[in-house]
Amino acid sequence: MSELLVKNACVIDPLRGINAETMDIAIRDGRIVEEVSGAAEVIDARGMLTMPGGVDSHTHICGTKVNFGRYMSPEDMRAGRTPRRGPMHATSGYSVPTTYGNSYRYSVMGYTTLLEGAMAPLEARHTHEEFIYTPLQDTMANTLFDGNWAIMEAIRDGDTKRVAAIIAWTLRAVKGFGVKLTNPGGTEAWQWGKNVSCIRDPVPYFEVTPAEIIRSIVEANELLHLPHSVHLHCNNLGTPGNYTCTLGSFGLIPDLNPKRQTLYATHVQYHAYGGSGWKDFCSKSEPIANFVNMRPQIVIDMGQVMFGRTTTMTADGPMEFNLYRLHHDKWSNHDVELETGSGIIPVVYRRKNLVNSIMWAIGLELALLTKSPWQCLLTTDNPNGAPFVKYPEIIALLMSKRYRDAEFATVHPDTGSRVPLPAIERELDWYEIAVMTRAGQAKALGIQEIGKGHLGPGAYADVAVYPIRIDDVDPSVDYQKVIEAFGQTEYTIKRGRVVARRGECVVDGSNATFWVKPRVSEAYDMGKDPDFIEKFDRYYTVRMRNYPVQEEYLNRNRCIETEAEI
Amino acid sequence: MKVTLVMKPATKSFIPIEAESIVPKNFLAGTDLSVWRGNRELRLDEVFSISVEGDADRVEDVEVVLSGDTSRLKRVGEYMDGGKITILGGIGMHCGNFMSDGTIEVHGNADGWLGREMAGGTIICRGDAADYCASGYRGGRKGMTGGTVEVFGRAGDFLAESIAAGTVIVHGDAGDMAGAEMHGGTLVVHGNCSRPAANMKSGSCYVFGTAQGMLPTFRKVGTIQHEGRTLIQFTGDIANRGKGNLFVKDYKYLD
Amino acid sequence: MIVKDAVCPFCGCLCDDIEVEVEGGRVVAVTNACELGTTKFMGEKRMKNPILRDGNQWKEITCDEAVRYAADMLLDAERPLLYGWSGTHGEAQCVGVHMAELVRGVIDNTSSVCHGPSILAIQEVGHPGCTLGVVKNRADLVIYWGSNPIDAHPRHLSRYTRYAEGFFLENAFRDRKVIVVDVRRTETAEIADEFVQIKPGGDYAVLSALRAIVQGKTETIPRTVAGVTREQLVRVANLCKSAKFGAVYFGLGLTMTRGKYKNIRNAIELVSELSRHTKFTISAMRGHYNVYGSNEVNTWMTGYPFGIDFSRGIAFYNPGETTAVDILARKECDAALIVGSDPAAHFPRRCLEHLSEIPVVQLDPYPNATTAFCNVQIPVAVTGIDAEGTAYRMDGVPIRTRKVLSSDYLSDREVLLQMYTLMQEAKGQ
Amino acid sequence: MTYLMLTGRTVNQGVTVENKTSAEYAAETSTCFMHEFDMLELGLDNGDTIRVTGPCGEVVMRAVMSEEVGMGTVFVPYGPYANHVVAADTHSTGMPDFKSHQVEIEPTDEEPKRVHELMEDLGGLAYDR
Repeated sequence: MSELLVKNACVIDPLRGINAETMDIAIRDGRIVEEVSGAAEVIDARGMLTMPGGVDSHTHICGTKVNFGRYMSPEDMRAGRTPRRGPMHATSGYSVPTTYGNSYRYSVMGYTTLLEGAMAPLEARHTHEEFIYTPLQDTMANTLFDGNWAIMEAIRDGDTKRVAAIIAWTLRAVKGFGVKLTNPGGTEAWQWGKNVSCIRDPVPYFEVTPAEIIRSIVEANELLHLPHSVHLHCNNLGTPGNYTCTLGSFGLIPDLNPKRQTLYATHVQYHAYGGSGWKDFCSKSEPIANFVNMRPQIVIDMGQVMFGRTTTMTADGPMEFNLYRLHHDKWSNHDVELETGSGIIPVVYRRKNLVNSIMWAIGLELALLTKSPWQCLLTTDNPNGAPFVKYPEIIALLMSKRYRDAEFATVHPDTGSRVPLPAIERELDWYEIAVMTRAGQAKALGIQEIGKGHLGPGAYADVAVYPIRIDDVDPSVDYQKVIEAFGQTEYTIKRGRVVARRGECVVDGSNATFWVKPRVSEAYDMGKDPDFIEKFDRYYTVRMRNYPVQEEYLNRNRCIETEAEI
Repeated sequence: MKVTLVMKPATKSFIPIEAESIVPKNFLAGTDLSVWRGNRELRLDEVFSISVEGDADRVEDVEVVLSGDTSRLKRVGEYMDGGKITILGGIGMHCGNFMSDGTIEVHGNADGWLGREMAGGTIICRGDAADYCASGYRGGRKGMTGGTVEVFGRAGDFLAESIAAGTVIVHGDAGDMAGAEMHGGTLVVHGNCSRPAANMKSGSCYVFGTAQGMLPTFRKVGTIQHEGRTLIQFTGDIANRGKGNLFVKDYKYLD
Repeated sequence: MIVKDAVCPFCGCLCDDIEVEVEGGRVVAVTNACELGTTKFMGEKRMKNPILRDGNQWKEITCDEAVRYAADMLLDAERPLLYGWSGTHGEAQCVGVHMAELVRGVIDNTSSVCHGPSILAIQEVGHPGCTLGVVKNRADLVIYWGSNPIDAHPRHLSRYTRYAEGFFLENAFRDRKVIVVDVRRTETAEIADEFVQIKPGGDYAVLSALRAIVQGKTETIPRTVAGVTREQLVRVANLCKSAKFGAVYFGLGLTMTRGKYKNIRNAIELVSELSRHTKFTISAMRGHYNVYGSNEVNTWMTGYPFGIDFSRGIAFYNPGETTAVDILARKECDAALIVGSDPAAHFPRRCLEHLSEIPVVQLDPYPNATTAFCNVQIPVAVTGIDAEGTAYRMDGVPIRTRKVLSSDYLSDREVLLQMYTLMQEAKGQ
Repeated sequence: MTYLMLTGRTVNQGVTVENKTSAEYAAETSTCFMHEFDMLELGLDNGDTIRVTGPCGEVVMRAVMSEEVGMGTVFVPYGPYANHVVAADTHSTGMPDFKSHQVEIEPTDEEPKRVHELMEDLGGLAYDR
């Protein structure tokens, strides 16, 4: 039995409605408990800001595409190299660090739970292998269904239950967590070098539209009672005027789940563009945020862009090719048979560039114009908008109008006429930041019930203690202190153990992977469906028996079983 | 101030020594520096006999002279920002990497990556320079961005790869793929070389000898007079939508 | 006993439809595999016990002694080289990386002498690729450039290209065109619809010419380029542009010839150019079993796919300097651990001369050419036969290999973990 | 006479590669495939032994006629024989010129060595003769 007591913590725990109360946190054997014995190890938090461990509900840290980003970028690897030191292994990389680099840097910032945003089912084993070497965070993987042949055929046949059955079989097989749609239909079209422009374009051959794919999979997701909602990367990312497509996609979504949203729309910054081309490119954050404000069934994340060098990577292959044609730097693409694809290019976001400046503003606007912090979560779509190490700066920008104005003065001079940002006075408070970086993310992922994202008794003892006393600091003025505090915890506690202390990781760690197993009736077990099996055998290049990810790839894991309605 | 470093005969002669600490600036604070042989850290005086004459307050007044068998000494002059390094013999890989100012003179031959990603200053090599002289780094877009490298002997393959600015002059022959991916700057080869300026985007490449294996994707423009020579002018590499200039005395396709 | 859906441990195709019949602890029959895979499954003549070179003879030692020897050798070295890795599974490769990091050595894999140049090219311009099934189901044009699958990847043609059925091809054999580009008229060239024979060393020029022609700049191109007529080049460019889905598979014909990675870079840039007109992909014909896996493992753990030097604690990468052939030829290492490869058969002689001068430990099931240079060899289970683990197919698809029989041999991972444990203890961790 | 030597994979090299002490592996990897006319010029019959001299050494192989190689080019399966003459220079890329080596070829009466003999010539000690 191991016990730990974090005393005199200034706790913000939004899922329990606790806002800056000084209290003690008792921990036994990795869980929060009511109280511990006198033998417990004691950490005196001395009034420091203490929150549940950070949760990132959309990041790219592990798997085929991320690793290819590393593989093709030795020039990125040169930045951020550290030697093996104590329990810490060597690390390399800035925008796409090694797995240890990701894990240590996230841990130092207080993050204990990460969702890999896009896993191709055929290559799931790779993601899980890298999870093992991401030791200081619990992990889960969104599984890509955007160009799944069997699902598109079922949709064409109008059989939503079959769609659900295929999702159930696949999630179980690949040990996935949630359902991800990246440019639905577009990734299949891209395997012919084509794309879909918005939700009403039919997918070549399959003759279903993105709208049909979204609708059907949203319904299937709820039939399966998955913890997380459908996680959507809308069509038409990154193009001027795409906000109408985004609003059209949002408009498809009914409110089907009382506990959480029905749609999680990711990196909406990239989908909130006005204008008819780059010349009149402008922000359309207002209509998007207004729409979200009226629709509790929708949660978005920012996809904030920060200036500097990074690497973009997404399953959205055609979008990456368009970016490549703009930048003409290196370009990688990886189409995955019968399922999806991905693309990668390095980019530099520059303050002197008008489009980049507008993008930077849009992300902030979405966070500031969305009334409820539970509906707009803080991300950069790491590393697409910026590496996650920029989160502290984003927090400070959201908390300080003064900081925003100071930064705004350095961006392209024409930005002001294209974005509403300068007129927005709102400054988020500590509680709202806690929602956007852990509580809201846990709720959106549907993992609060299994003990993530809060500090209630029974929860996982994942705690971040930041070296800042919120009564002493006015974030709108002392934004530099906010950046420093969120950049490096005093203590990061993961499953009851101190894993990071003032910038150093102190244990080797061992993560857990969360995955979902929906229980379906015999009739909907795709593993026994003759048509499914026959097509699998004919068109995949791996045998169906060799497809599922074995238990060996989950060293410590938690399977979330759901009772499906099929 | 003149710092003389005489390399002691080595026991494990084949393990290279990395000596990025040997830059003039560092000697302003003394000679208490270290170098690495493989994974072992050694004091500078374990590897060199050190003598210092005079003193200096500014890096411009520091000259470091290296002698002995320095042909396996790597990374000398890395990030050098002023002063002078004179190497009486040959020098190992990565001499003058990232250099921004000052002068390095190598009297013998230089091993690979001489002046890699150099941004300014001057490197003179009296002997031959091996592969990747004045080049970039793996995966990087920009190689050399400024300064001058002059080699009086021959140069190896991939000379001035990805050069973006600055000048590289080779008095002897150069190897294969000289000036590959060039997108700025000037490359001059007095002798022959093969497949010059492959995939070039911009910049100027001069070959006063014969361009062997001349690539088929350069468009002949005419002839020019250059420093008393008649050179044939090409533009390209059209495969890469390039608009660079390639001037050669003579050329031969692999037809 | 018959093991179904076993994974072939020979080449980068990782065919996973193999049936292996086992009787009395021996493989007696193999179905579906090519000749290369069948022979590998049925391999015999394993080394029985660890051996130690003692002057001019060999003596058998225990596994513990052998492991201790290896650990001490690596701990004592100033610049140990940990080389090979393609013949083993990812789980063992991970231990290898941790060992290299701990003793501050250089870790390199066999890609430095196969597709290392392809990786260098990808690092310059990226890689538009896809999984093998995408090609099988869609490609109406396949180009084998400097690769000879009939000899090196015998089932590539039947599983994915020439003879494979495809979802979007009505009659795959008729509707799919195959172009072969090579300096030799190989057997693969014989089954092509179009064979382009290039003069040795001419690939780069031909690729450049094709890029220009695809852009419509045919007039600049000389009448022949490296032995290929302009007419043929135009024909090939038109075939490419009119394809609905084109796939290039290139081999060591591009990586091992003059220009090395620049050839691949040019091929990738041709494909990127063609992507403006139609769908095109390009992929390397990875040869040695799990070589791609060792690139993947190295990349997520160190940031670089091969040739990683930890001498200074941090990972330094510079192929040509930190790669095995260069290090050995320049005598820049003072010990070598070889796992899952046979450098003595595949490296130039000068490298072997240095191997004979330094302590060498090898993990390999069989006596091989490198055995002659070993101070210690530890026989291990054959990955994919009596050991299981993860291997990455040439297109990046990770597959778990099946164990088809049991043996008393330890796996590479088990032996390496023992070494690593000793090394950690010695380092006080 | 000077030829361009290419090395590469063959099926026979592949099936014997895990059994390097076998006569079959030695036979396959010591085969030098040549154009008919080149063999005529050197007065070689199929299976005759030849001395191949490269930039860093020489080795005895057997000449075998092949329609796959052009005149002036010879092909040798990957292995210790070819590598006995291949130079270790990689042009600083990590990769030797396995497919672009100039070699001299002349007829000889000597027999090809066995693999372990080649290894012992370079300082190794054969384990399994």
